[in-house]
Amino acid sequence: EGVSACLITKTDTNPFFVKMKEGAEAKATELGMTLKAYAGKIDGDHESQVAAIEACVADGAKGILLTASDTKAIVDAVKSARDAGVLVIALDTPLDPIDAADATFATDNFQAGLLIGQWAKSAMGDAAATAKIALLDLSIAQPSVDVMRDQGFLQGFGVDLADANKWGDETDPRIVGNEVTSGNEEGGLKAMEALLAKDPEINVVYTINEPSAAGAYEALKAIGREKDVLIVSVDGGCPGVADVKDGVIGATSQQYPLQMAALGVEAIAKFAADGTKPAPTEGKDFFDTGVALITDKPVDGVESIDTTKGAELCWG
Amino acid sequence: MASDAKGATSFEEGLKGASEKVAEFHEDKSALKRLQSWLHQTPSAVPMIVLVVAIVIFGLLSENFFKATTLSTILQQIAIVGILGCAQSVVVLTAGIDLSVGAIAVFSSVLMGQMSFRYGIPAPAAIGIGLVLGTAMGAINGYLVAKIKLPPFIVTLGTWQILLASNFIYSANETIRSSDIQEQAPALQFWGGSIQPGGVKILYAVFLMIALVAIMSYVLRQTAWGRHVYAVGDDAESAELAGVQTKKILIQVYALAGFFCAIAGWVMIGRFGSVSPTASTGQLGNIQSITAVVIGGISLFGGRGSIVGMFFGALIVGVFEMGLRLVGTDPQWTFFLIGVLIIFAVAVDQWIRKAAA
Amino acid sequence: MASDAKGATSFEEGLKGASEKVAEFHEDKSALKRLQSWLHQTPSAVPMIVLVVAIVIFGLLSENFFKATTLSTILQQIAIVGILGCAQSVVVLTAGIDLSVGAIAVFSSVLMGQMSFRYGIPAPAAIGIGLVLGTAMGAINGYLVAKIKLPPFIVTLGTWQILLASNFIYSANETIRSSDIQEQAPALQFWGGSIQPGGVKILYAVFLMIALVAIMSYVLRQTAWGRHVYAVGDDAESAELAGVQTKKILIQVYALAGFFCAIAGWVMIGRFGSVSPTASTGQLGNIQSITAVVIGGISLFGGRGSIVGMFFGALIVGVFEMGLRLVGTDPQWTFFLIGVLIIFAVAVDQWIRKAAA
Amino acid sequence: MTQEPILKGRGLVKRYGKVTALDHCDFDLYPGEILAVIGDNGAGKSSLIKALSGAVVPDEGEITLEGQKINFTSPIDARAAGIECVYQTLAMSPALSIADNMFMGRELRKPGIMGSLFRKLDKPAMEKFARAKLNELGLMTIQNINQAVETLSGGQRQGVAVARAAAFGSKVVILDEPTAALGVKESRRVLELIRDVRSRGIPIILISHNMPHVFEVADRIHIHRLGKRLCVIKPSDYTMSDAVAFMTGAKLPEGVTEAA
Amino acid sequence: MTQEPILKGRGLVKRYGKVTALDHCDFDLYPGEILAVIGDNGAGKSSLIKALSGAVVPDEGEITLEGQKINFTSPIDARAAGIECVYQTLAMSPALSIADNMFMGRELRKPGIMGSLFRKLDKPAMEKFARAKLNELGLMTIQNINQAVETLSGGQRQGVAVARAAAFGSKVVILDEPTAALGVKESRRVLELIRDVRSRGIPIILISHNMPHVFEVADRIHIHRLGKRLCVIKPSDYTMSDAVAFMTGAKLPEGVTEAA
Ligand SMILES: Nc1ncnc2c1ncn2[C@@H]1O[C@H](COP(=O)(O)OP(=O)(O)OP(=O)(O)O)[C@@H](O)[C@H]1O
Ligand SMILES: Nc1ncnc2c1ncn2[C@@H]1O[C@H](COP(=O)(O)OP(=O)(O)OP(=O)(O)O)[C@@H](O)[C@H]1O
Ligand SMILES: [Mg+2]
Ligand SMILES: [Mg+2]
Repeated sequence: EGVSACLITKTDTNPFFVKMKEGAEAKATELGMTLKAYAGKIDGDHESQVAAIEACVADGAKGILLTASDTKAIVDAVKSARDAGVLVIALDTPLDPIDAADATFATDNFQAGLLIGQWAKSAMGDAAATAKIALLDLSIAQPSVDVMRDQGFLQGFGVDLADANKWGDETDPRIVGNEVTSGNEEGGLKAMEALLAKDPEINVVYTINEPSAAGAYEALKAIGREKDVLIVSVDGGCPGVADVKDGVIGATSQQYPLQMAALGVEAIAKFAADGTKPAPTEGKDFFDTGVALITDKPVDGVESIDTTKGAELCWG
Repeated sequence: MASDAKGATSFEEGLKGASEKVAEFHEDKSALKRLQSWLHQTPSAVPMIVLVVAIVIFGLLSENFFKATTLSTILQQIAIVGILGCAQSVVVLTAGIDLSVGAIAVFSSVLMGQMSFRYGIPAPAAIGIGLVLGTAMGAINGYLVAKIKLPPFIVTLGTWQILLASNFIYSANETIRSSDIQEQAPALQFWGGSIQPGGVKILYAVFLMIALVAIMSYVLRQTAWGRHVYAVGDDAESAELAGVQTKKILIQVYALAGFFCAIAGWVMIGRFGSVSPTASTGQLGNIQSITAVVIGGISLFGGRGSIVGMFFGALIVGVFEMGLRLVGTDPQWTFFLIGVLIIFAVAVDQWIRKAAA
Repeated sequence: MASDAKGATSFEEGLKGASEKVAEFHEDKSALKRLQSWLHQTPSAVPMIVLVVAIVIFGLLSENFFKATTLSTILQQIAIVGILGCAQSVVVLTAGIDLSVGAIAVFSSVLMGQMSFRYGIPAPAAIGIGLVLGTAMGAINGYLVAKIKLPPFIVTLGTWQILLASNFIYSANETIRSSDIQEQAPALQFWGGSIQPGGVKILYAVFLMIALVAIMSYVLRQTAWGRHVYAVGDDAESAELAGVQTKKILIQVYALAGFFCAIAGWVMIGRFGSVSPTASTGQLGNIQSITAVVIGGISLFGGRGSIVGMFFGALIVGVFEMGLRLVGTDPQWTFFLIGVLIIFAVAVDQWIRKAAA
Repeated sequence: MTQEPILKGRGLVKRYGKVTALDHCDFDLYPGEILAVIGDNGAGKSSLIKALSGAVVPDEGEITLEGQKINFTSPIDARAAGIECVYQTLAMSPALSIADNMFMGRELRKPGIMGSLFRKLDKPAMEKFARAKLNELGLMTIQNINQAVETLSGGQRQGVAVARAAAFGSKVVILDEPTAALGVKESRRVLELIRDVRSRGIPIILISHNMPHVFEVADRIHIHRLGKRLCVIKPSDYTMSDAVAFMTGAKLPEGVTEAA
Repeated sequence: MTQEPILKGRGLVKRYGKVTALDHCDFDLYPGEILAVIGDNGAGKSSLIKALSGAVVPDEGEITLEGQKINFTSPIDARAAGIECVYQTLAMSPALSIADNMFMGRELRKPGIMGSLFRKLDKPAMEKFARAKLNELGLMTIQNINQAVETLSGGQRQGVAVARAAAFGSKVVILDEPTAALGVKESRRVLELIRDVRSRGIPIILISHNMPHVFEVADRIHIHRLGKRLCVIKPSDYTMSDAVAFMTGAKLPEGVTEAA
């Protein structure tokens, strides 16, 4: 009988997590394991995740791969799973404290934001000092990815963050406003329309992910300004990379969910076989699966890869 | 005839020469009274007053609000909710509720997209299939409500989950990109087209919404079918006793709602450019449309209210959202204030009605 | 007396010696008939039957299902929904609806947490403050519904948004860690404690939920206040004419609902260990509790149903969710199947009722 | 009475949980007659006519219309078969107007393309008709023909229901206590209306507690007691006192023994 | 009539949109009397008693109870002041049982700690009382005292409402067409009940379309026409024919000229 493992994602509608699940399933089949997948119902839903952890324990799973919706609140449930002898690996999002999980395979979301912020600043040159920035965030609940990407971007762009654990409290006059998008095209479009009504001169748009970037682009196109506005985003999904190639998005930070998932599944297999737990990357307290800036307009001082390379690495 | 019968009704002789005069009373003709009586007879005008007041206030608060482009943006932002609101209105008038409207809309748009992109069906045919399937989804709701007699809330809660899940499973969470649609199946984006009188862009979708509201308003007031919809919602048992085919009406109503949702799905493609299974309408379309319906003065207990009221309800929400965004900054505060304003709008509405009664 | 009066009622002489016998009919005493008549009089037993069938089926499908720990896990997973369901039940019985239950619960839990951590108030006092504030939030709903006569849907939609936004703003989106609470304010986690008879962990929260259901069941059936709640939901106007203080009852009902929500907020801290403003109960608590209420057979039109039915409704959903998780369906398929099962459960319920009528 | 009954019921049973509303009840209505049904409150009169008009489905027993066995499952079936009924609860949609209610299910459409293609209702025609029918009943106090039915007085509401049934006369007309809430003048008009309908050859079932009215218009009187037909009498053979005595159980009609 | 009226209305006006239900109407009820109110359907009788009992607030005019000006805003106020009313619509909660409805707002609690602390209702006592009251009215056909009111026959339902008002007798009892749906036997019992209540010294307002009943029990008759009091007569001074003629406008009483 094969080893049984669980994958618990934040939601299962975001393509990012869909791909993560596909990667994990592929690896599990390869290793002859059974994998059961669970997800929160909405962004920020940690209660369903607690229920999923409980179900996995009841079901006798050997290990759990978890992308936590609320990095602090989930800690108790993780602890009781670990007490029951289950290996818990945090994927994508580190828990708080990070050692609440047995191991962490993650991207640094702040870093992802930082890269696009730096890129946007350099790409604009002097105009950056008088830029008009629109920030398209995820939800008013401000889950940690949402905050880290947004604050990373602002840091990279050279904006004072005020409280780094919260978006929306910045006082920099260049910021036109924050709007929430739910991370999809519809939300991106509506949010962009509202911000444009507020100030039609916006020329930099940060977006939480590529679908919301595509929505924002439609709004800009509708008023004929799609050419003179810089849109940056995070994720690196295949449609997103194609959008970078087409000039819809200026630059995006690519993550590697398939790799995270595959590594996670392997670690569980190993743990089931001989009880060894995975080790973190040297010098960090987690295993960094890396993030890369993708753009066809590289700037000095910010490392990047082009869309051809990005398309090879993209995840969906 | 029995002996006591005669005496029993003899007092009715007093009826001879009974007055045939119809009561007539002095009618008050002051301007205020006339306004009151007009409001009393035209309840959909009440949300309109709230709307006008809101527009004026926001116009004073933000200089950007009173621009033609802002106003046209508001209209285009409510186009989808307005169409879903038409669907929701007919259902609510029958004392039902449809939680699945958003899911039907999103799933229909995905079906239209996948029909042309996955199977290469020409866009107009794909749209037709999408509309038919959307109608079918609505009809299933109707069947469960009318024939199996399940509560509409539960039926549509169930189909909401079912359709949304089907939507994600069927689409494999894949978005069809705007540029691809533009190249290969531009008919899908039809409603995103616009006319631009004096540089102000007005989407076809906006005209469609207004046309649907007008048509449904006519159908509900001026046709037998419309009166039957009201009768079913008012008191289904009485309607049945009075000879209304309540089951048939219910199935038709839910099917029609499904059809409108499918249209909304088509409009979504035009409006957003792309076809996305994760569109928030799938999750929030029901609450948004119910909000428009209730602010517009349609009773959730059925049988009372007008679809024109729903239209103003949707507009009120649209104006508040846009106005608050222009005035304020933080989305959390915007969210807070929208809550306050919704309650306030309905309170004012109630107050005017009371004053008019 | 007028001359024609006598003849008019003379036929009433026939009344002399009218039978005083009370009609009695043969009663069928077969076992089936008796089961039917029992079901007819105990409608809350119907969801119970559905529940038992569901448990048996999942027991056959998954070997892990029939373990004591699995069953106790299900109970602990529905504890919060069950308590919110008590709140929702009383509101729905008055023909209202409370969309703000989840928001009140989350905000109350945040208030309790912040009272002790931000202002250093001792935990028991902080809990007390949270309970009072939660009750006050409910009372505001009640005031708007009863006094300003706004539709409950709109009022609670508004307060839902307002409270959720307040919750995020006030808490600055910060989660309070479990370990901190354990050290500094363990009273907050009280309901997370458990007894472990034979190694099976049963949370205090589960007992609390059962106790609340039992108390409310008693109150609704056996006290005058409970009968008034039903009367208000059945026909508010008649109840008013018959001498029920409908406004007072409505305000009390919403305030009580707020109180239960605040309790649910406290229980959430025990259950999850931490205090998290982003808890999805804030967003989903209303739909979940309404689902439990409706599956449990309480009519959304008010005045009909029992709170015990709600408890079984919550259990049915809990069993389905856990069962499907154990069977290992993919999350989207789980949503899909839960949708199907919800409809199916209510259809079976309806069918049994019909057979029993 | 060599004629066949137009509407016949045999052994009808209807139980509601513990309550037995109809207990093997028989029923006959002959062509062209006015049949009154009298009985104590709760005797099962309304249940009987509901069974005959398809509003409830009896648990046992059979109903024949013109010799054909029928199985109505809804009042619409009964209506289609020509049975028009005023229920005790009136069956009105409270929020709709008088005209809407009168024409429910048989609305008039505008002539020409507006009616045939756009299916537009002919509201003025319907309102005119409604007003005329109400005036016929002497309900002159209705001030606004567009009033919602829920805002009418108790008697006005009943008048609208009676006018509806009489106006759309068909094979059988059933009236369940049509004058209960009506005034002296309006009741008189209803009795005239009933005679009118019969003169059109349509038989009528009239349920009423008003003995003088019953004895004045009925051809035969069906006395209902404890869920069954106790007997049928002719008003010319008995006095009102007798009828009252039979229906309340003070006396037994000849040849009938009451079951235990 | 040198006594002061116990309940007095002056210049009462109530408008509903276009409809004027009460048009400067006056009203007097004297201690210990049975006052009948008669009038055409829609004349405004129900509106009048609703205004007197706080169920609607009149637009103009004033009401005094025992000489004190009163301003009822809800029927609960009226009840607290001792006015008990059976409305034409009966004001019952359909899904609740007979006993629940009869005791609505004045429930009996168990004796001892169960009642005082746990506020437990004394259901057996309430059911027993309800059954006794219904038997008094001759409503013997009620088979199940726990039946929901919505499952009762029309007459049974009315009986419950009347029993409720009479049982909790207070300063004034108002009955709006209490016998409309009742059978012969049950109506007779209600008339007896009315006399009973009066003999307890409580004055009664009785609205009815049944002239024989009115003339049998009433001390004075208030004739209502087109939203106003047309006149007040004594049953011993006029015949029923006269009363009918007055209320339908066939004749005018002496000394009264009808307004245009
Ligand atoms: N839906 C129902 N559920 C339970 N019992 C019912 C239902 N409908 C009627 N009954 C009972 O059946 C019996 C007969 O009722 P029905 O309405 O036929 O009486 P009726 O002869 O019309 O009386 P009335 O003259 O008062 O109208 C009554 O005892 C009543 O309580
Ligand atoms: N809520 C309302 N809205 C509009 N009109 C109303 C309302 N209530 C009553 N009316 C109208 O007021 C008038 C008087 O009604 P009311 O019920 O007082 O008559 P009534 O004398 O009791 O008649 P009945 O003998 O038929 O019961 C009627 O013309 C009625 O249509
Ligand atoms: Mg009856
Ligand atoms: Mg009246």
